[in-house]
Amino acid sequence: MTTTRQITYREALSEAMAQEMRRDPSVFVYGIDVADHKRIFGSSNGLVEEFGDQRCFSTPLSEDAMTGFGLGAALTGMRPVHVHMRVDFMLLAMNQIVNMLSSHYYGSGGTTPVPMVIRAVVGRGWGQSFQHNKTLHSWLAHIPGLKVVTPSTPRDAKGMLVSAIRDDNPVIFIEHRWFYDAVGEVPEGDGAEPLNGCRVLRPGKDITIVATSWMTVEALQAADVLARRGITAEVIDARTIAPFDVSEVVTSVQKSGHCIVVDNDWVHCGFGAEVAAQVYDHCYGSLKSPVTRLGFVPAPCPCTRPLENAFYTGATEIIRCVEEKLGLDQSDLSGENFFSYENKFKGPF
Amino acid sequence: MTTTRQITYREALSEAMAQEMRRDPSVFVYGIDVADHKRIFGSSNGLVEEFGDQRCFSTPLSEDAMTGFGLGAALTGMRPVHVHMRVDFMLLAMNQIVNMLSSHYYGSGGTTPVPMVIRAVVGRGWGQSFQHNKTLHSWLAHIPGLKVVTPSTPRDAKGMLVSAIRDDNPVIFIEHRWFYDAVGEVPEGDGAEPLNGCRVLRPGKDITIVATSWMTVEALQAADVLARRGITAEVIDARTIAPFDVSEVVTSVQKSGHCIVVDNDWVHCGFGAEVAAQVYDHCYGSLKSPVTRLGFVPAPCPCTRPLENAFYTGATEIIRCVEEKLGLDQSDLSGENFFSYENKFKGPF
Amino acid sequence: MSAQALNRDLYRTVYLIRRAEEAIKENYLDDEMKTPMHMSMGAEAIAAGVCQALDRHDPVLGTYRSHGLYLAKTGESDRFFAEMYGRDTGMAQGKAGSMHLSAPEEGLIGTSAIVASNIPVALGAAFSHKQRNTGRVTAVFFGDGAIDEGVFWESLNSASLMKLPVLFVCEDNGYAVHIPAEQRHGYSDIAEVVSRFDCGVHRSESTDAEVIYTLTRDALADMSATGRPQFLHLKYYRYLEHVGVFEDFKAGYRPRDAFEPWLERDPVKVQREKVVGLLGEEAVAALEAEIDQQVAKSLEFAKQSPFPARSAVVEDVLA
Amino acid sequence: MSAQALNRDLYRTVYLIRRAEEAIKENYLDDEMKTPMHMSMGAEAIAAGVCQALDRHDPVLGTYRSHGLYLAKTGESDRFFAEMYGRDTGMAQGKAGSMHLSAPEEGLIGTSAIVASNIPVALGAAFSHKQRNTGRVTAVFFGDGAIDEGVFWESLNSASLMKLPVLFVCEDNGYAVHIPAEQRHGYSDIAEVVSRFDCGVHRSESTDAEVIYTLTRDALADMSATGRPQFLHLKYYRYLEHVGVFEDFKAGYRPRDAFEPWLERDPVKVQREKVVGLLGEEAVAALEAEIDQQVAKSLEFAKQSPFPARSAVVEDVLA
Ligand SMILES: Cc1ncc(C[n+]2csc(CCOP(=O)(O)OP(=O)(O)O)c2C)c(N)n1
Ligand SMILES: Cc1ncc(C[n+]2csc(CCOP(=O)(O)OP(=O)(O)O)c2C)c(N)n1
Ligand SMILES: [Mg+2]
Ligand SMILES: [Mg+2]
Repeated sequence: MTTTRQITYREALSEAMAQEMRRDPSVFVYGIDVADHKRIFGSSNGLVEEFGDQRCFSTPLSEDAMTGFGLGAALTGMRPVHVHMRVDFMLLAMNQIVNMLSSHYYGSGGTTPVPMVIRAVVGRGWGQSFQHNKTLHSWLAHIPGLKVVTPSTPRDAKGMLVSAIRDDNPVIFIEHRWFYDAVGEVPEGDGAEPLNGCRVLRPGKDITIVATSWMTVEALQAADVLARRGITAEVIDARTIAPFDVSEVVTSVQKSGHCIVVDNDWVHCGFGAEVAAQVYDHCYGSLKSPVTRLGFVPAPCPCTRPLENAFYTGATEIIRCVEEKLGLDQSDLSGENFFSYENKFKGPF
Repeated sequence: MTTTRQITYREALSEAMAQEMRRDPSVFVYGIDVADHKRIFGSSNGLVEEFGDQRCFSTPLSEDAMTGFGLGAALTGMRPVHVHMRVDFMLLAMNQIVNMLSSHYYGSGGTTPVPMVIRAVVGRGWGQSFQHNKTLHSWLAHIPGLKVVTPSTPRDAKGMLVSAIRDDNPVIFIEHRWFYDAVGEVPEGDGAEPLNGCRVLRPGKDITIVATSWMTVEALQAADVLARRGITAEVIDARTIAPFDVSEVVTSVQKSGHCIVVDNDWVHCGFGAEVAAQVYDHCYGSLKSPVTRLGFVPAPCPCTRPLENAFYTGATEIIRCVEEKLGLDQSDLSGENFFSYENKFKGPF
Repeated sequence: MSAQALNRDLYRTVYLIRRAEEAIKENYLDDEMKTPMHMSMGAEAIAAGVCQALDRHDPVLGTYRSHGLYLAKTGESDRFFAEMYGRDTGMAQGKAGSMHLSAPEEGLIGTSAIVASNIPVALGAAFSHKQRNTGRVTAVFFGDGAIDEGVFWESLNSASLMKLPVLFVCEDNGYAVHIPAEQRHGYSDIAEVVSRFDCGVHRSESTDAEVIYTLTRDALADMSATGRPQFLHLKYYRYLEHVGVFEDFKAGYRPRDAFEPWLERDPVKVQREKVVGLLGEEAVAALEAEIDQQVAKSLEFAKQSPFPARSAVVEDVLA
Repeated sequence: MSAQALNRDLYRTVYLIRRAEEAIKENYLDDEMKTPMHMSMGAEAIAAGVCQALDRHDPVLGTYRSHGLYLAKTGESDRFFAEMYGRDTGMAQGKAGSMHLSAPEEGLIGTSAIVASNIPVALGAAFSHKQRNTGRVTAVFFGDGAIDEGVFWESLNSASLMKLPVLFVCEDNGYAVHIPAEQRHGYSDIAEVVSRFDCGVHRSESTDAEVIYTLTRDALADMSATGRPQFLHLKYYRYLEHVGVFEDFKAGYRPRDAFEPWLERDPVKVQREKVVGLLGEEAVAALEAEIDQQVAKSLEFAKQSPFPARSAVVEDVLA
């Protein structure tokens, strides 16, 4: 029997890396600021101490070269984990990721796989603004040859990172900064979680809410509020953006007849469109309303709080959407204490 | 009355740039190999001769810096046109395009627009393979603050390039290499075409085919074949991927009840999903079959011809799809002479 | 310009920068400036000296650490503080915040939170001015971390090749976040490397704004004589943590010892002593009082200003 | 190794490369090799000399212009030609074509059609071997165009910083497609610039494979003595057009005159003369006959081989 305990998402990440580094000497972790005293918001704590500065190290500010570096290491027997403090910085590495990593295995006639993980953190809040808030999971999912995951619980953070490190393909591992303090049950042992399929976070029968990344938290909060009115929403964490398996969503929508996709990203040409298209394809006859897509408003992310709040979607918008779909009056949400930046981080950045 | 004449897509591109450079001294054209004797497959012919090497010049192989260079010029009164011989090389410029160009206007509080055009050519055929065939229009369309167009006729090549140059926003202008020899009617004068809306290339009532870029040619060929069986397909060129206006598609699907989206790109998380989701939303009651998405097979593009042929979708697949949707027997296509690389380019690359 | 006037101007600038950042420190814990603060305390002489040497409307570009640059370039603080407070009266309606200050009408084209990303932008601005023979020089400010990035080298190469009137201003505090230059640089002396390009090189470790001013004038003279871009390698000490308003010696990545000699020659102190010598204590105190008041008023202005309307979130996405 | 054996090996390699590319020229117009051909005629001494100096299994990486590198590294031509013909028996089942040759079991990790993109990949391979103390050196071949790209500089910096056993091999033909170095480089001498990094620098304009071999040995000795990466700056003349199998002097961007002196010291001719001196005409003719036959057989093998099954298009996307 596996014992579990409550740990944070942050701890789950370090634990996954430490566990795999212990198991396999070819695993190493690197990136800008990875080995400084802050350790990427604490998510690589303990690694330098245990494994030394050859297996966990900070690099020059050279995202492009350092991604190619990982590829070269991966092609010669190592299992690199490259870390970006913000998804936005990964834009400097797009040539390596898309032109090189994604196609190397194919282009080598299946001789040389690329066992590399790229962890990238999504920023949000405290005026991070438009150069520190991108998510880009739909971009990378669009490219064959890459796996893309967006774990939303400590359990998945650990288990999917373990599996990502063991996987022989390039895996883009996208973490939302706000999850880092989240606490949850995580198995003590191996804990590997498959890199495919969604996860039903909360069962329900009246409506299906498919969410990615931080939007799972918003969806769960919305579901809580709705539950008090007797509405049960099934909340599904999409979790694996590529390769994406829609079957759990389909099962749920066939039961509920309603579907909302809440993506932690912009809507146009995003992952939400993919989910919507697939749900429509599979549930055509059983849908009682069109699939609704929610996400960021179509703008760069602004700095100032009132606009930042307007930019992001959340529990309130989800509740309103459900009410509309089910033909319910708008409930009074003034007493609700939804998630906000201040709930998570106290004081200045 | 505007006179038109038949010119090639290639000529239309040079003509648009020359016309705007004559009209406005702030326009200039630059990029790797832009001013060598091949002039980007002839698409910038005549510019050096007429405007000199300060307004049409080749640059060092520095896509990232040269994109920032364009931004700086655009912010200080110029209207740069930056050219990439392949869309794939633009991956090196993603940081500038996405972190800088797309949000500068917004981030400056609406004070400083970014009138810049980025032309990028899609490669295909003769074993170009996986580093020379990407299209990425869905990627860029996903980012607020960018306009993305994929003209498919000489008329649109000229007219949309004219408008792109005049536009105060960053416009990503994606050209398929195979169009360059295509001949069509182009107005002699100004010829500006709006950077929004689709274009109905062929009217029809039995099925709606929405196509992007080269797929418009395949769709038109499919429509020809289908017409001989009495099936009229409405072929719509999506043309403006962002901001995308679905209304013409909706009108058509409401009439036909069937919709195929043929995207010149991979399917997962692509523009096809966006079109499908929007069509479903707007035509829910009137659809007689699910929206079908066609595109590249989910793999990097292989070199060898038989696999390259398998990789791309085309008229045959479209016809089969229509037949299936309309419940028709498969027609004999053995006598058809569909488009192939050899029809376009004779001899080696 | 007389030594008096020059040094008075320089003091006005370094003092304004210092005072404004002190005001940020004093008010930041109220949690009303909801934007990440990258403070420039210790670097005042650079922004002041370089901007003084430039023509007022010469284009400049900077990073997320550009409070000093904004204030040196504009001299104003109303729109500055309003932006920090996220108000509609900020220079970008609060959309930009501390990391994206701009003042295009004064030449501050933009500042970016992506390391090195404005370096090539400077080339384009320089090209544009060169084409139109405006005689303007474009200056771009960046840290020692930025020279790790490939785009710095692409830009250095292209500016040298194209003989663009670009002034590269490397504000070298020896660290990128917490990683020292020795752990990031595969050479011992960046100025040595850069000097092998077709680019002038000038260096200083001075905290004296006048020294920086003179060095910049020399560089600009070199530029107009040779047509070559110029590279200023300027060392300084970052007083506070990478981001935030506190000291961070406890973190252990850099010793407080190293700070002391820099603090002795604090740029504001150095410049103050000089202007007191030139103009007398009284005149200096009056200037300081004037600036104190400007900052106090701006803070008040900012706090009283309204937030932008919610609808502004989707405005100005496209022009 | 005796001078005889060494020079015989070198001649085998340069002759094989030349013969294979001549076979491509002879057959390309049949339109059966449906892949863009970037020919290396004129550069044979570089691939031959450098690979000879490396250990057989040392990792190497190259560009779209890597026929020579593949043949120097593997000595085989069956899978080579089969790949050119897009056949299932090609080293990548025809998925790669001319621009993406690889032979991981022989150390040729990969070749890329994106300029400069394999340079950082070499660093990772070098790191990986350094960690495991294999003593292997990783060599990466690239053109003079690649040094325009930022990633070259990032890689040079990091390799110098991390003291990685990387051999940077710059095959400088003075052009990137049709644009000469003078129109792309903001410095007069790349070796001068690189020498300011913590990296050894060696240069040559020789077409003598033995000279390149010796230079490479020197560089490797320097590397093992100092732990520093090494940069070889090697000039050569590209005989044919950028892509394709023809000469292109008519295009006018480079004069035929410049070609003549290079042709006089053609690498195959130079090496042939030397081995004839060492081994006699007869032995050389026998070696040539052997290679001619190898190439003829490989061509036949390729043409006879089946294409991959259509289903292969979606195979090996994920491991
Ligand atoms: C491309 C990129 N990579 C990483 C970061 C994260 N980051 C922000 S500031 C910084 C350090 C920059 O150091 P330097 O250029 O020396 O400027 P300083 O902060 O010392 O003024 C880093 C790594 C970033 N903003 N952009
Ligand atoms: C990043 C990138 N930009 C542009 C190109 C188009 N391109 C292909 S080869 C080449 C020239 C490269 O010159 P060089 O490195 O000197 O190699 P050579 O062809 O001379 O061997 C260019 C610009 C490319 N393949 N990749
Ligand atoms: Mg620094
Ligand atoms: Mg070259």
